[in-house]
Amino acid sequence: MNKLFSRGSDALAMAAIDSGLKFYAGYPITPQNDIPEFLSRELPKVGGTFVQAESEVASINMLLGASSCGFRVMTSSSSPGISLMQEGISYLAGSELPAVIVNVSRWGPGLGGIGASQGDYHQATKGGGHGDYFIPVFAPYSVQEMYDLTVKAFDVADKYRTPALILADVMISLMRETLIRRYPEGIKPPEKSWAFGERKGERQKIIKSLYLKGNELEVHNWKLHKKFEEMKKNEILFDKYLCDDADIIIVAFGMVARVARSTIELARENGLKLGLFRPISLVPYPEEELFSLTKTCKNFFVIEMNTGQMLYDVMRILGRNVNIRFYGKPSSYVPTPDDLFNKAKELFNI
Amino acid sequence: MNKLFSRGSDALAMAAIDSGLKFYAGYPITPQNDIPEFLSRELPKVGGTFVQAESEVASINMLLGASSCGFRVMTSSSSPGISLMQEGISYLAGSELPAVIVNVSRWGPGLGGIGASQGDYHQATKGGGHGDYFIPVFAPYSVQEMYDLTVKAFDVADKYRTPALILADVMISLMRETLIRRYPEGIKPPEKSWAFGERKGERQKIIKSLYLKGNELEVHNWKLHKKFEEMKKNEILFDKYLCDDADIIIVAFGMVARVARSTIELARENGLKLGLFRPISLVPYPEEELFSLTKTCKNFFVIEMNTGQMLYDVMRILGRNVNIRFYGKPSSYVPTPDDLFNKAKELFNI
Amino acid sequence: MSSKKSFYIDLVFSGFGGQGILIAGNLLCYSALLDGREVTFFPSYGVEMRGGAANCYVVISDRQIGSPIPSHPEIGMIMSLPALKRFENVIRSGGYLVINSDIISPEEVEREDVNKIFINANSISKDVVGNDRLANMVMLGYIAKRFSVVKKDSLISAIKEVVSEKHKKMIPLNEKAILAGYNLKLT
Amino acid sequence: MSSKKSFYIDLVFSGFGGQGILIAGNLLCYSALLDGREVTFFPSYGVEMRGGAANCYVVISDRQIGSPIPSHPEIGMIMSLPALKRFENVIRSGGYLVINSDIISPEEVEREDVNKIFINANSISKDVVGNDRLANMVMLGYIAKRFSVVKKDSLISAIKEVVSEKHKKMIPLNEKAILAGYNLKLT
Amino acid sequence: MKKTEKKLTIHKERCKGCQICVLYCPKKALSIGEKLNKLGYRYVVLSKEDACTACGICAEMCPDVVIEVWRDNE
Amino acid sequence: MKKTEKKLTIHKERCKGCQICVLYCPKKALSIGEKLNKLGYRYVVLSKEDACTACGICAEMCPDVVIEVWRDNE
Amino acid sequence: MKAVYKKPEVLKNPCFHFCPGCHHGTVHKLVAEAIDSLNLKDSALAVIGVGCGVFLYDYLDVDSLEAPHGRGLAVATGVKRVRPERIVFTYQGDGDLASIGMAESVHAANRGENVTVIFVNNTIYGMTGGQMAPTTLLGQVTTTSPYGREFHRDGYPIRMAEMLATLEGVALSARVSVCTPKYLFDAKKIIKKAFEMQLDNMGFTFVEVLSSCPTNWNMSSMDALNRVKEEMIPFFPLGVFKERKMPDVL
Amino acid sequence: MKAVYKKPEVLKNPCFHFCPGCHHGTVHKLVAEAIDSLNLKDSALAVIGVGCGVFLYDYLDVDSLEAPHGRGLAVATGVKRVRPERIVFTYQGDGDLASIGMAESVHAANRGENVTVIFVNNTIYGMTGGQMAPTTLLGQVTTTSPYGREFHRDGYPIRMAEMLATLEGVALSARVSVCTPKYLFDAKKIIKKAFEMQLDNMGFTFVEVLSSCPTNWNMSSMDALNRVKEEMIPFFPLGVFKERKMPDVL
Ligand SMILES: Cc1ncc(C[n+]2csc(CCOP(=O)(O)OP(=O)(O)O)c2C)c(N)n1
Ligand SMILES: Cc1ncc(C[n+]2csc(CCOP(=O)(O)OP(=O)(O)O)c2C)c(N)n1
Ligand code: SF4
Ligand code: SF4
Ligand code: SF4
Ligand code: SF4
Repeated sequence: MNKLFSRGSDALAMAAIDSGLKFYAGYPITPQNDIPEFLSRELPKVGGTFVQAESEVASINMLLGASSCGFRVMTSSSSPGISLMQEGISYLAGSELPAVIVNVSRWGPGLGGIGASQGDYHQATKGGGHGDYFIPVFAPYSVQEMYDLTVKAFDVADKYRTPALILADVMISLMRETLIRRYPEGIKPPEKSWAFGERKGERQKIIKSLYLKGNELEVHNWKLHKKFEEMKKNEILFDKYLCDDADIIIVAFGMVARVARSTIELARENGLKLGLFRPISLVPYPEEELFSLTKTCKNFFVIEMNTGQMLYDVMRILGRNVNIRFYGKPSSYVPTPDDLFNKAKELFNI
Repeated sequence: MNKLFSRGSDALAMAAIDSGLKFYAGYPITPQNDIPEFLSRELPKVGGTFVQAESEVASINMLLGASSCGFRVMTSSSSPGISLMQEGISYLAGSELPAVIVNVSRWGPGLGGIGASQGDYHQATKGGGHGDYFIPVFAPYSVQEMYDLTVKAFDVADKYRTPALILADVMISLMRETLIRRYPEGIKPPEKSWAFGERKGERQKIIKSLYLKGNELEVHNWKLHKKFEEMKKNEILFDKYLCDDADIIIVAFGMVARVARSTIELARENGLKLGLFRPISLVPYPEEELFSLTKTCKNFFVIEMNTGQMLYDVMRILGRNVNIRFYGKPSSYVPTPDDLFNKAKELFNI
Repeated sequence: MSSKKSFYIDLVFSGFGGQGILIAGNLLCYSALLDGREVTFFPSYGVEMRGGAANCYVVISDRQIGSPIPSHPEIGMIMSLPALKRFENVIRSGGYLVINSDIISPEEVEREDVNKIFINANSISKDVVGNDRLANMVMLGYIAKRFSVVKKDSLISAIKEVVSEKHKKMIPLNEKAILAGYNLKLT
Repeated sequence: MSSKKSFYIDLVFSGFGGQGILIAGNLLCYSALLDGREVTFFPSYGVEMRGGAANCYVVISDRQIGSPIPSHPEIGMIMSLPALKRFENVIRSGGYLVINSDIISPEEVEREDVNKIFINANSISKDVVGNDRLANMVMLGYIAKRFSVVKKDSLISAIKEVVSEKHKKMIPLNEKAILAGYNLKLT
Repeated sequence: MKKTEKKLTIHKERCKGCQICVLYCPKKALSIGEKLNKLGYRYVVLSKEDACTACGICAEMCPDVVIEVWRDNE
Repeated sequence: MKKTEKKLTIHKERCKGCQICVLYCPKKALSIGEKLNKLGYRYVVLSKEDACTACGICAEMCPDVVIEVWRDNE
Repeated sequence: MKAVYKKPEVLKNPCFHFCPGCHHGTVHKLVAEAIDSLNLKDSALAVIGVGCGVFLYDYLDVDSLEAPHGRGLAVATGVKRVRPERIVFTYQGDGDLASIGMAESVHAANRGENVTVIFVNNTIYGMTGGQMAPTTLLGQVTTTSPYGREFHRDGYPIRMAEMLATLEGVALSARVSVCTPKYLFDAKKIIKKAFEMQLDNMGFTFVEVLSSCPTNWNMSSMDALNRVKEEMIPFFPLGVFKERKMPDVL
Repeated sequence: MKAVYKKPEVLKNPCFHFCPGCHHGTVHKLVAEAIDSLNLKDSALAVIGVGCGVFLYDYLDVDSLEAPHGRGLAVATGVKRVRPERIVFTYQGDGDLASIGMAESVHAANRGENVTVIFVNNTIYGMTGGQMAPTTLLGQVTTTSPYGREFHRDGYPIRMAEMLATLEGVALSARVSVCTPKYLFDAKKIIKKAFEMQLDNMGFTFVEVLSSCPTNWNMSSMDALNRVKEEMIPFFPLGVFKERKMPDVL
């Protein structure tokens, strides 16, 4: 067992290398520069290629090229850079090309700030790019998950031939804590017979997203949609903490969920039964799992570092028969356990 | 009264000119080329500037420059081009700069096809760009609305200092029908004291979206959010058709809503009481107006030319106590009234 | 056309560029507008620029019109072989293919479940105006009458809306060609 | 530190680059890991590259740690005037500012509701290792002891984790400096 | 000396009547005919068969690969 | 001939001690002092006041607009 | 009988969708011939830009990847870096390569990516219906320069082959035409050379082909051919602007 | 007493956040001096790129607009087209102007937009912590070229002033340095000339300033100064590469 005291960004980069990353392209942007810096140093050592692209637009398109050849590819950026990649992400989805995209998100809109934020939830989960598609999105909340979910993202990307997104934040990326570097046994990149390899007289391969004839694009769109339905069946990840007897269940992801755990302990010490539901896969969202909590609990407390985005999904899933409260903090200071405890008391009148 | 038999794209371009458009920048893309072609011809005649930019990225940033000087500005594109503008749109929102952006949307993802589609609903309404912001979105369903909603978009953009989006499709853009060209009286561009004009010894003006100090970005984000709350109060547009006694209410926007009207007539001739709820402003969404229909009707039929996007909003708004059915057609062939009628019968078992 | 059942008709016009396809479609629209109806016109577009093809859809109704691109229009005015190949299978079953038989020979048409009407429109045009350039108007005139699409007067008055300023003097010739089609008796 | 109430302590380290700020922070982390605790380390970052500044946050607890950037840490190890200016108002009320008084004169500190501890760390470093370069270790040693952050043994054993291969021979000096701080008695 | 055998294959259904071959045929052996092909174009014909030397220039210049040229001159 | 009056204003709190002025002073009149300013930098001082001719080169070269130079030579 | 000219092998389907007289067909042929003659059918990999050439894979029997509009050279970079054994070429129009794709084009050239670019310059946006391109000549009327291109408003026609030739990474930069037999034979040679140089790992090879677009120029094929000769070549001179004789080693 | 050197008027606040010895401060000063001497305080309008210069508005008392990273020249185009009476300049780093902004830069230059560009070339990404820039010299170690820039992998350092000089729309393209008094005085003149040419509607004026970034070069200010002289100038020669004497009329 390889136990390290590691930075989140390094954990992610190590996971990429352990997953067999062959090609990375990216463009510098705070606060994710540790990832390319790590990979520019380490990737060549394992026979991979690191390219500093001229822009995020170029990065994502270089990925499209390298992915079409059947290799595992990754890029990383932060919010404005991810916006610039939206056309390319849509092309990857349309061309059914796997790729891992990392958003160490910062604070928008515009140039905004470099603090932690969850302002990109909508963009990440509801298609920042044009067209009818969803891509899987994973939100780590610890250095360990930076590793584990990156492995997962590569796996899911290949399995469904889709780009996959890691939605991280600056805290998890720059912080250090303990990490067990363990590439799970049994996970293997699949054969990619669709990819460009050596041709050797085989039939011509064409990789494209243009579908003009008849209703072939309709068929293609439904095919993409089916993948999403499949993912809903197989790739949902979530975490529940003391929900069984909870009077109020906090719903939060990423960094905020981490703080919320402490809040729950604090609250229970004070006789208040809080619980936590944390979606780890934001797409596909653990809808059934969240809804099933309404059997035992009628109070839900959504907390985000934005003005309310995942809230939309929670409202959709839970419906109007339960009591949903929201606390939003579009700020680089992650709220403290006390903050959340006090807010809970205030919003639920206790 | 100026009654014309006009193309949708021309109606939109005329509205822009009547609204005092000063600067247009855009990059060619099917199926919206009629707009820049019209404006390259007509805008110079009224003292405006037409620039064919080198890309959509450049277009949206040229708008940022021209808008900062207090003038009315517009760009138009289609889906992939709109994806490329997402960073710029986020900057416009963050810098509080008004602009009108037209998406004559096509069929994605990727290069996709050039047929009509509603696959960009998520992107348009849930922030394709990074960060925590909403921009107003209007969805015309006739040539007349191409004119009227463009006027509206300029007005709202200025009023709230925000980019505003017209989400059109190729049908409405290329088709011709009657148009009354009437710039509404009383609508006047506001004074823009915040904009760069002649300086004449005044205090330095700074237009930016970078906020680094203390919690100023948090304050800024809430300010943007308040605008959105204000828009919810003042700028909601929708259309109801025979909802009062309806057993099933169709919820649809744009072209589909247009077909649905015929479906409703057809259905009523056949003794089936259908009604139509059509959001015209997709952001802000007519939430209360839609929800209030649940008082008299328990069956809702969401129809979109995609695999289900507005559906998310409708589910969120209506909750779990009513019966919601969905028919999606990610296809360039707009469904016919018969199609929809038959689907309604099938999905609601009648 | 009963007063109860509403009026609705949808057409597609197709041929080569230069044959006046879009002009014919537009003229029909303006005429129907004069009749006080709702009208939509939709020109074709495609990713490829083909020197050749030109098509448009016209829908006329006395109610608000849904899609301006009917999936299966009732009537097709067909002026070239590629046009036939493209739209033959699009016309609704029981609908009509009105075909310029000076360009397309009847045996090219494969479909059985539509009505086929052949008009030697080039020849007729030559006869009445001296050249074959107004074959489109001949065909249009015929269609207008045969399917009671628009009133004759409207058709004639609308000509000036679609003929550009500098071709003004062509108006009488257009009128002639249209009437030739209008008055055409086919067996 | 009672067995009921869980252990939690948060610190910020701040000074100029070159003063070993991040090394001190890291060393504390590795020590705490040896103690079997949960630890987070968060280095500062900013839009501007300043030649000067270096800071980091350390949180140590026996439970899973929430935010690695405490809004108001309890203890600040302050090694420069800009560091004081930046973090003086950040320390929680009732918390501690541990200040290198060889660099910052006591009158610079304005806040009243925090405890101020001044250590002439440069001088002490000079005394025990012959130069002032290990002032950071002196301060760290003091903090470790004074607030019962980590065990002495852990602190000493962890040195090798943060001293790079080629500076191996510096380990004993670091140890000396740490112990000097650890054993410091302040009135 | 045996006469050179030659052959011009014109895939007339592909011809778009652009006349580029006609223009560059050094012997002016090609011309555009009267009949339309399936694409609706008047297509090229070898109107002066004897003049043709099978030089291949028409084929080289044709954008639509309409013409193939063969020669047997041992 | 009256002696030229001159004055060097050193805004020491802005000085970052980069030594560019020291390097380019043609008279080597400037040097970096021992004391730290509020920013934590050792700042520049006019160590040879007499040598200074108020040529202004130090001021021109300083990236941080630390130095202003005045002269009165009527 | 021996073929004086026959359909190139790799040209699986020559029923081009191009307009009559459009040079895209000619360029497709020349690329096919080069692939045939160097026996690259299995190794060639086309990265296809968005423009009238977007259906290249329907005609050429080579592995093909569709790039987003303008991003051909970023995509090609990704391909070539992980499959250096494949002979990678992009096929791009002037809107694609020189307008929206300018950054990707210049940077791939500057990096000296070992790929070949077939750049079809027809001074207009063909596929989208005749808008102004970065290469549109001054005074030229297009659908978005209805009063003619005017340099104060629209800038100058850009000479890509010359500009790229200034970059170190470029091994070959040339401009050719296919409007006369002589030019066509020159073009054939240069295109082949570009591929050969890629085989020799020489770096970035760039061939600009002046082409006609009769449809969007509103001209007959004959007039269009003439325009290439009379108007385009004087502004876009033919020639080899840079040719590196040695592989790129310092 | 008369000032031999005093703080430029328009420089409202010279407490720069820049690192010790960073030339951004010097360039800010020179721009301020040009604005003072031409009396442009009211008319100047700064379009500021994203890089260490992003806070220019905190120092210069001129109307200021923040552009997204790399898009300064698209933004400036929008401004100048609707406010031709304002004297518009961009302030951009090498990452901003020459990497991500390449397309916008080349096209604005090619259009001959009547704006002035102050291009700070320090062969590195300063603000983001020392990554490789398009201008990074071969062999230079950066955080993303840890083994030194290698042309096969990373391409060549790009010479923007020379490349842009090849474009018709460019009225002035020059490279200056501020690393010695002589160079600094030359730089001062050229920057002023660029603004003067804009006042005369001459078109696109471009001044590349070689600058040091001691922090990310991991050097003392003195060594950094030397590096500019010894390593940068030999690769990026100083001089005026293009100067149009007449306004842009054909
Ligand atoms: C992002 C994006 N913007 C615009 C388009 C529309 N578009 C398709 S092809 C094309 C340009 C065609 O011109 P060119 O590249 O010169 O090629 P040609 O058709 O003339 O051969 C454009 C602008 C697109 N597909 N994607
Ligand atoms: C779209 C986008 N990508 C990346 C960044 C991050 N970023 C900020 S400044 C910068 C480059 C800084 O280098 P340079 O332009 O050379 O200026 P310098 O700081 O060296 O003066 C980058 C990559 C960003 N803000 N936006
Ligand atoms: S060049 Fe080809 S397409 Fe053109 S006329 Fe000749 S054979 Fe036909
Ligand atoms: S040049 Fe300026 S900042 Fe540098 S040492 Fe001299 S006065 Fe100080
Ligand atoms: S539009 Fe122009 S470039 Fe496109 S196929 Fe037709 S002639 Fe060729
Ligand atoms: S990082 Fe470099 S460019 Fe930025 S302020 Fe410091 S020295 Fe200057």
